[in-house]
Amino acid sequence: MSFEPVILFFMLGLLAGVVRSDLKIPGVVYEALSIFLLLAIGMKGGVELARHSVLDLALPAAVVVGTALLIPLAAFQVLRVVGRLSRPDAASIAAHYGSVSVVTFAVASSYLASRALPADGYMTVFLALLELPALLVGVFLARRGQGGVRWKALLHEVLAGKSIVLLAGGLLIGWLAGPQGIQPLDRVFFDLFKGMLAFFLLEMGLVAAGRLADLRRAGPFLLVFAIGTPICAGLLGLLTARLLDFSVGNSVLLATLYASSSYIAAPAAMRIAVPEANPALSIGASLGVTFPFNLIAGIPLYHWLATHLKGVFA
Amino acid sequence: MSFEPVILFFMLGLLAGVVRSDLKIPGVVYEALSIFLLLAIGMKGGVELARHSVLDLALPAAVVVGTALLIPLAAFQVLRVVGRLSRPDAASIAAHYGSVSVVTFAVASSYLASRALPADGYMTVFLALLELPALLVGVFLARRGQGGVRWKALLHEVLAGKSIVLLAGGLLIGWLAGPQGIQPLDRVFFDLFKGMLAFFLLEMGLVAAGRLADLRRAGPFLLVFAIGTPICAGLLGLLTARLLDFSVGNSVLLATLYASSSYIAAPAAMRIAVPEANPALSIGASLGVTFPFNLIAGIPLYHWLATHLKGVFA
Amino acid sequence: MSFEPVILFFMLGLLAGVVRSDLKIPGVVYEALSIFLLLAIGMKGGVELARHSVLDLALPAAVVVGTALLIPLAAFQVLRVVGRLSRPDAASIAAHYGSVSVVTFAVASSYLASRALPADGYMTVFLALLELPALLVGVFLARRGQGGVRWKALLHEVLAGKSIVLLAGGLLIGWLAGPQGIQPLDRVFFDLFKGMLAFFLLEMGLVAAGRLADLRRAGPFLLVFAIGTPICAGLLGLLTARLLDFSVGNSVLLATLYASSSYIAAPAAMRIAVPEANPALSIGASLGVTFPFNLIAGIPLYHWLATHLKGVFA
Amino acid sequence: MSPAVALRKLVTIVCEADMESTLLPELARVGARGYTITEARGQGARGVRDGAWRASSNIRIEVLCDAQVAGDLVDMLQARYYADYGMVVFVVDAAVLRPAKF
Amino acid sequence: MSPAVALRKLVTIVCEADMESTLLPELARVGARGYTITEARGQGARGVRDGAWRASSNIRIEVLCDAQVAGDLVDMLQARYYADYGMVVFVVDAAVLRPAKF
Amino acid sequence: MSPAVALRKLVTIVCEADMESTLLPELARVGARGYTITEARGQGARGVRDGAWRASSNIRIEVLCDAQVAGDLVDMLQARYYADYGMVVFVVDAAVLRPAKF
Ligand SMILES: Nc1ncnc2c1ncn2[C@@H]1O[C@H](COP(=O)(O)O)[C@@H](O)[C@H]1O
Ligand SMILES: Nc1ncnc2c1ncn2[C@@H]1O[C@H](COP(=O)(O)O)[C@@H](O)[C@H]1O
Ligand SMILES: Nc1ncnc2c1ncn2[C@@H]1O[C@H](COP(=O)(O)O)[C@@H](O)[C@H]1O
Ligand code: NA
Ligand code: NA
Ligand code: NA
Repeated sequence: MSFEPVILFFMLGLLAGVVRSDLKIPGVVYEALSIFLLLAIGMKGGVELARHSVLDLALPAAVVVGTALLIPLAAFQVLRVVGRLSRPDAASIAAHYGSVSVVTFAVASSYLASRALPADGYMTVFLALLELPALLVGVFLARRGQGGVRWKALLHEVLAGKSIVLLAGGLLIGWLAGPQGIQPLDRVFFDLFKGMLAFFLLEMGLVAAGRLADLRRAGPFLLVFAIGTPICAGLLGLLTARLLDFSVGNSVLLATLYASSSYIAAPAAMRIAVPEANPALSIGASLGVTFPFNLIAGIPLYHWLATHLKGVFA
Repeated sequence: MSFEPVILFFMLGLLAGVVRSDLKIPGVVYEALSIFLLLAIGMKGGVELARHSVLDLALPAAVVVGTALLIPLAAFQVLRVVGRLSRPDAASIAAHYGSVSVVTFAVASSYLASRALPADGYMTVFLALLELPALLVGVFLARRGQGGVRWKALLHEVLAGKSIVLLAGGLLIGWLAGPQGIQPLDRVFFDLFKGMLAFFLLEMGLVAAGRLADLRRAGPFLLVFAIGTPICAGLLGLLTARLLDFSVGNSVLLATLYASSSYIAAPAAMRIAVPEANPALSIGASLGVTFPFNLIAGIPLYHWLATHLKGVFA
Repeated sequence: MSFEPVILFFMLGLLAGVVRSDLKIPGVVYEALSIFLLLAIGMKGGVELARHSVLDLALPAAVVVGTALLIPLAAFQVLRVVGRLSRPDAASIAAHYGSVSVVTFAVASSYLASRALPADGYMTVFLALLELPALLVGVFLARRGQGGVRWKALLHEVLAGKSIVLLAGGLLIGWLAGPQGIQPLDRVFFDLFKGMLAFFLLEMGLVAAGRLADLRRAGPFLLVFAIGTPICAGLLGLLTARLLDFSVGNSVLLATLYASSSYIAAPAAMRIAVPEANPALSIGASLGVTFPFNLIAGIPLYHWLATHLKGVFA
Repeated sequence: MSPAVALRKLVTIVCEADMESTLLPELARVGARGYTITEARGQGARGVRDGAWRASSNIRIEVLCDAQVAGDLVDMLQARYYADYGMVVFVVDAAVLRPAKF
Repeated sequence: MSPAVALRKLVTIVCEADMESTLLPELARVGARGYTITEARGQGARGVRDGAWRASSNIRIEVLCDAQVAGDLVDMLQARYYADYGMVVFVVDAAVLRPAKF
Repeated sequence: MSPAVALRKLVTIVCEADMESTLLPELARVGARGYTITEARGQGARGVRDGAWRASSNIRIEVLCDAQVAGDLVDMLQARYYADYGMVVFVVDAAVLRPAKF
């Protein structure tokens, strides 16, 4: 298997964390890099979007958002019934897995690019659309029959949250400016993208190393959950892609979106809306297991499945 | 009207601020970007300067600095007589408008570049020269007849301030190293310039959004002042450019310099030298109104005027 | 003598520090830049290493590490006997001079590149190997006959320290990914290298300016030591290079490594392992004198000597 | 010291950085007229919070106020946030200038 | 606690970041032998200072000193800076080691 | 204030940033159950530490603990670190909630 070199940075960070290196990437750099990545991904999508009719996307978008909602609902049941977790913990974890990871999406895009597999820029639109709904479902599941949710505050928290603002803002800028208008910015937003992603992954490795301890305390169920869920969600993504007659590249991206779990928007939103949930569990599973799993094994797996399912269905 | 795409980033920042997004660009990133922009602008100017005789610039420089001093003097009268502001407030605001904005200059340069309108690199020298004098005038106006100004400390504050050190240092490095010497640095200082400017404008938008509230409290006079002053100052810049027989590109840049108001060097210098002045007024007007006005409407206006005045005078 | 333009940034920083400019580069930017430089240097070396057999380097590596150990041993004697410094101070300074400076190495590489003098990428391996041993020697000299050294903690401190982790990690990533794999990252790690180095040198200038005061208090002996030691160590490096039949480019790099003194790994390690040593002395000498000396005069000198010694020996 | 000095309470709250937007309106609600925030990291019963990313960063909020507001503030934090969040609160007596301000 | 402990004053100043270069020499002038600074943001009578850029950032200066210096320091700040700058000052009793140092 | 409040000690240590990895295990050894760290710079007997790079940065460590641990902590710092490192330590009385925590 040929390795995506950016993944090596994640492993270096993980290793540095595990051997307790004094290597520390300042939190401010983490913030700056995440702003860069969100904006750049948005802009790339926006530029591509300019080549399509937005209306053509409405139906696929509805289908994608609809089927993706099955993920948090199913995850919640499994966490409650099999995992015997408390309602808030199950709801919070379900929200993380229903939502999406921008960096996992970026690694999948770069995986496709280095294999010369074409994918459409408008996939970023799904990325932006899939972030929010699962968070609302999570809060609903946590609070069912209790009332007391400040939905307005929650909606504001997420819709005005930095990931939506930057992704949607980038989409809009890319779309308004078009390929020619964006071109003078290409040197920063496109040429530097992969190197910046490498840095961010180094940092994610350091952070993930710290989360592993949390998870160890949580027991084996969550570990199995954190690997089983992306595989099942990835399959759901592939089926949805099949339904929408997506290309192989687009299918891999959609599967990755479904399979990925959030660790930027979800932790902050859940901390505020479902404070009784223990963040060590949701972040430990999402960042400590599912994120590395998707990077290293998941994406190649969804690729393999996408190629072979194509045959099966055809 | 075709849009400078970098301005879209300013608008995104403004919007994020207005909807109270949790998007925050760390203050450290602001510092780092402003260092980058100042150095890069200086270096670009220095490289170009190497192509001219410095002596040829002495006379135009004297004329430019001289006529530009009319701006803080006239602004002070208006603020005192029409606006009925206190002496320190009027003096501090006048100093802001007499001084210049590096980022507005950068946006004007990029506006010209994307319209293939040539302008000379040595215009950066005027940028560096115009920053200081208005600040001295402002302090003089605030303290007239009172004494007690620590002029030495003030001069040191401004001359050893980061914007002069980086602009002048960049000019010198560019001039000493020349185009060949600088070439290995081009990838960072020139290729990345526009993308970095976009980021900085995103941040300025967030900051400006916060200033709008300050201004609302200040009443309508200051609002009118903050739009009228750049127009009048821009016209003065165009007349000066005409006097010096500048090209259209250079004229637009000079008008932009005259019209722009400082928000890096001036706030810090006024806070120390004229502490009784309320910074909410000067920064609110300068950053909340004049800066966006110049970006969105001012620069195209000076361009239009420069083209037509050319005809009138010729 | 034609100037390396990056050195101008160091001088600008030094000047800004000396005139007490308010220019301050946030500590976080220092951290981020040093992470970038260490990783990039490691990766560049690793990519080149892929072209050689690692085994071929074993013998030269042993010779280089062995002769380089003479530097801290000799320096310690001079500091004790001639300088009459306390045992901990002498040991700590000896450790700084026995270890190496990554940035000095980077400037020497860029000096060679701009003169089109070829040097081998695997020289980075020596850079990584030379950092640690002198630190161990320093601690041994400080503690001889005393016991009480927590060697395990010290070894961990250095081996898991950020400079070794990033240099060795970068080497490994470059080696594993190879030129093709690294290519999408070139835009960040290679193209931006020199510009980032320029920024870092600006910052080092500011920091070095602060160290000059420390040194002034320390008296003339340390000043002479801080210039004499790199010259002698550089000569030792040239002799070793001769022994190993290195090319002129490689000889200059090896001389620079021997002549350079550490100010990233050594200060932190000595502070923990030899706390009685006064860091103002070691850092003042290393960063306030030896670092600028090598940048401005040392590297050209080693180049001149390498060219002429070649003739003498041949 | 000058006659304008009076005793007030300094309430310091160390808590998760993500709580900022939730807590600040609460401070105003119990009558605090200002606050000062510094970025922090630390360790406590809920493990290490090393500041590597927002989700593991703390903030340190200081509020100068009179004894009444301090009491209400502490009670409010106790009632609404102590159970669910990593948080430490302590109160110190402080002499302040311009006591009417707090 | 060890016999080398004695009571001193801890003066904390929260003020605009741009005042740093002005205030530090003043501290030395009234006899302070040292200080500690942390970056801060906050809210008070002059509105929100969110730290997004230098002009809206605060610093938090701590000075350990004897009661005499503390009194002089507070009086100096009151006389020269309180009117024109956003600033909060408070004083706490602190037990210190090596009291001769302060 | 609520009945759950009790008096504890707040020990604040300002020291070189490079000491962090050495000091934190020591805190635990004398019985501290937590700590809070903020980045700092400053000036003292050993000159200016301006935070421009790690070697000239300080950290500010706060430990809430009972009087016994506070005493042990101060004695330990005095015995093992005061001679060789730039360091300032001070102790303040603080009212805390959930006193059993400290
Ligand atoms: N004993 C303590 N002294 C100082 N700070 C503490 C202490 N315990 C906890 N903290 C701070 O409060 C945060 C939350 O504490 P906890 O809820 O105990 O995990 C920690 O991350 C520390 O920053
Ligand atoms: N009641 C308070 N408690 C804590 N900090 C305050 C308080 N009031 C003001 N501050 C701090 O002091 C700064 C200046 O205050 P002011 O002059 O009231 O605007 C604010 O930005 C806050 O950081
Ligand atoms: N009098 C003081 N008040 C507040 N902080 C101090 C004082 N003296 C020293 N410090 C802090 O402690 C650090 C080390 O002090 P020193 O060992 O005296 O150089 C300084 O860098 C300051 O941050
Ligand atoms: Na998902
Ligand atoms: Na102007
Ligand atoms: Na050396």
